[in-house]
Amino acid sequence: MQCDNIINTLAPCLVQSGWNGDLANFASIFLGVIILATFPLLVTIVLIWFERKFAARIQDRLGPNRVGPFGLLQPFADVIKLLGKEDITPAGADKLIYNIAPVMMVMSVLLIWAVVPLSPIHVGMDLEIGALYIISVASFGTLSVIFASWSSNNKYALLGAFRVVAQLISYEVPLALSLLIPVMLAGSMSLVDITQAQAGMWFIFVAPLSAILFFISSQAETGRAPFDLLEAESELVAGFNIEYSGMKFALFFAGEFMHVFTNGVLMAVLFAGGYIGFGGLENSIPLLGIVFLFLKASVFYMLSLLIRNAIPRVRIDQLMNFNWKFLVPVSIVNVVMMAFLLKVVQALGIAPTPELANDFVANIPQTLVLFAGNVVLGLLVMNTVSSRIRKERLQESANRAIVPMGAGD
Amino acid sequence: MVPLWMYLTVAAALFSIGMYGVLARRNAVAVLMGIELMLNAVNLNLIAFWRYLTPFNMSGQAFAAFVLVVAAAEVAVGLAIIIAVYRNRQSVEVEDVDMLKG
Amino acid sequence: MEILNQWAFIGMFFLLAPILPAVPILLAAVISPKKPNAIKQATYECGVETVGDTWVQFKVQYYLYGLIFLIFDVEMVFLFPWALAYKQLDFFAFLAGLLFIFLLSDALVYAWRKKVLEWV
Amino acid sequence: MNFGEGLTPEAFAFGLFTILTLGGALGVVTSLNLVRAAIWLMLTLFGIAGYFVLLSAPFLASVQVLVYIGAIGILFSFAVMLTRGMTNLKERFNDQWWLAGLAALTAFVLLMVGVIVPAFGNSGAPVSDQVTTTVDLGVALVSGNQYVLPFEVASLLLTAAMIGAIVIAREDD
Repeated sequence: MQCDNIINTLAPCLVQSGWNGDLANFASIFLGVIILATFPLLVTIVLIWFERKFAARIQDRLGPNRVGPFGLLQPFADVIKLLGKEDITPAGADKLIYNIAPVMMVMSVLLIWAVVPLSPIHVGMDLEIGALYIISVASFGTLSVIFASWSSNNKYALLGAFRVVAQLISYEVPLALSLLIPVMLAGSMSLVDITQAQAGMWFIFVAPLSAILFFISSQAETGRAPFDLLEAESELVAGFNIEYSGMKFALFFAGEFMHVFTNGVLMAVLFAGGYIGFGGLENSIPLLGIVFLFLKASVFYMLSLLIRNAIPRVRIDQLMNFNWKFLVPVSIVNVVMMAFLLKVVQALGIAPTPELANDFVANIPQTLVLFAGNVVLGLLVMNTVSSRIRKERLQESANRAIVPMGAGD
Repeated sequence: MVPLWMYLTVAAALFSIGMYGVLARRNAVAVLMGIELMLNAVNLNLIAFWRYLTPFNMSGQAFAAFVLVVAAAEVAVGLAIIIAVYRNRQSVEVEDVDMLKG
Repeated sequence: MEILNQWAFIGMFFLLAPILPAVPILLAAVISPKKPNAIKQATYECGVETVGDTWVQFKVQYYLYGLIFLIFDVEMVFLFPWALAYKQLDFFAFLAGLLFIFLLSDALVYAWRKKVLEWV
Repeated sequence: MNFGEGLTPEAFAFGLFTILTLGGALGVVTSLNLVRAAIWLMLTLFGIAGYFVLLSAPFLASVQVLVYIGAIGILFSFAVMLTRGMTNLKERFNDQWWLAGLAALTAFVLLMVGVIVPAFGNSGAPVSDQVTTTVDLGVALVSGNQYVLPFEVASLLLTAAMIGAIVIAREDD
């Protein structure tokens, strides 16, 4: 049975067993939403354990190993502990908004899962505007930061929130700009179409620069190291969530963990072929599609864990400079270059014809041209940056030579 | 489907509320918010008419997009003016801003 | 209506997505002990009494970042349809898009030159 | 889907969005706390995005959320927090508030009588269920005989707005 979403599979079955058509439709939508929304939350519980273990091994520790086999039950123990924590609302807080903010944070990530194609037949909803939907719902996350800080009536919270919001909105620009490329290549904003368009060739080979840009800026969107100005413990006390405790604080963290993995999934869907495996296996056994998607997502997820644990936090001025003076200009040039090369490829007649779009060999010429363009641009950018840095270093050492001993630095 | 006049009524109500906000509020930021409401009422009208009368023509959506641009530009400059005025006058009340009177 | 059925799912998602994370909060509200006192609820300020209003005035820098972001965000409104239809368009579309992006990068260059992007 | 007498999901959604939109709008114009007003504004704009979905314009709905809630709402919050004393205004309205109310009411009545009441009886089914898509919008934006000029002018307007706003808002020189 060829179905394009969860609803279409369930509703007919219910009608057959004697349900009213509308009710069956409603029930299947309801069930679909519940399953799809609970799923990432459950995955998060495992991820928390995994991440702690991962970080511990990098730092030469054991990590959680007491509760259950390999400490697997640790997250559950944590949840039980958190449930027993007293819930403190600071005096002068705006109670309603104070309580809405953590919920909104989790919600902003959950909503993304509504459009992610898990396998050829398991899609929450194949929205026509999927790609735009993703960056739209991300703005709820930014909003929740403002809500949390403002409602908790605290100077540090507000100060931290201003920085975080500045960071989040800044990195949304290269994020959206690099999202343009898969849309352009697939000719569609639907995530299902974008996945299908990669049946011949993954976009990460066609547009490696956009993939890198997307990965970096989505890493910054989660607010994880090296971009964890959100919770720069040593500088801002704790940032926007300083007044939160117990379960509400945990929700902010759960939202963050979930966001990192969701970003891995998005990377897989947008650039690494999503549920597409090898030999069309995912079409005969749809559940394998989910496995493929999650394997690919885990690769990106582990990459971001590695980055988190290996790279120290940047300063806020470095953070902003890196975005506005590096990522944004590069992604603008990248969009222009990709658009130009696509037209060149079309003019040369080496673009795969629509019938052959899913064929690996037919995609090779186009991929070679675009990949070469990406490499050239990447080298150019790296060259410019390194020569600039060299100049700055020379200047610095020249300045240092003049300053008498002891007065420098 | 919900008939067209219901959308128009909502848009008219929204426009009037926004207009009241623009005329009656003291604070300049609140006035700007009123203007946003009015612009959105216009957008709602544009899209409603587009859907019901000319759905195969692009003009409705395109114009709504351009209204969006104008709204964004207006907010950017409007808020910048408010911040500048606040810096000079320590006030954002519309009635206090009468520097041009000399 | 195909499109409405699609969005019924999204609408339901919007209604239910807040409920799921709200469950642990409500559960915690029921289970957790409640012994509030003035010191516990005081605003966190390193043990010192809070001085003045919380809504202190902040730097205009933040607003400027927001401003540049707004402009680029609105730009997306046009670039997404452009990218969407790009493959079916002719070379003129590339030129139009190029001019569009060029005009906007002007603004970025201006901000750069004027040291707006400098964090102070 | 149909759950009862005339209450289609669409009508239900319409009602919900109406409450969001008009309730939010009333909140915007009456709030003494401008941060609250900004939040009301975002609710209103979210309601409008919902209408756009009902009117088969999902692209604009998405853009509405992206631009208004994601950017304009945040810019408003910034501006409110950048200027002191906006979180508890002393007075809601100026002295001519009743005049303003009269004007707004007149506008509403005029609109109703002049434009909307004549269309009351009209059950008003849309001309066609076939609607233009976002791809069409993309094509129209860069077609020489359609919107290519407004497309570029929009870019120019945004650039001008940004440069102007930077000049105005900067602290010195």
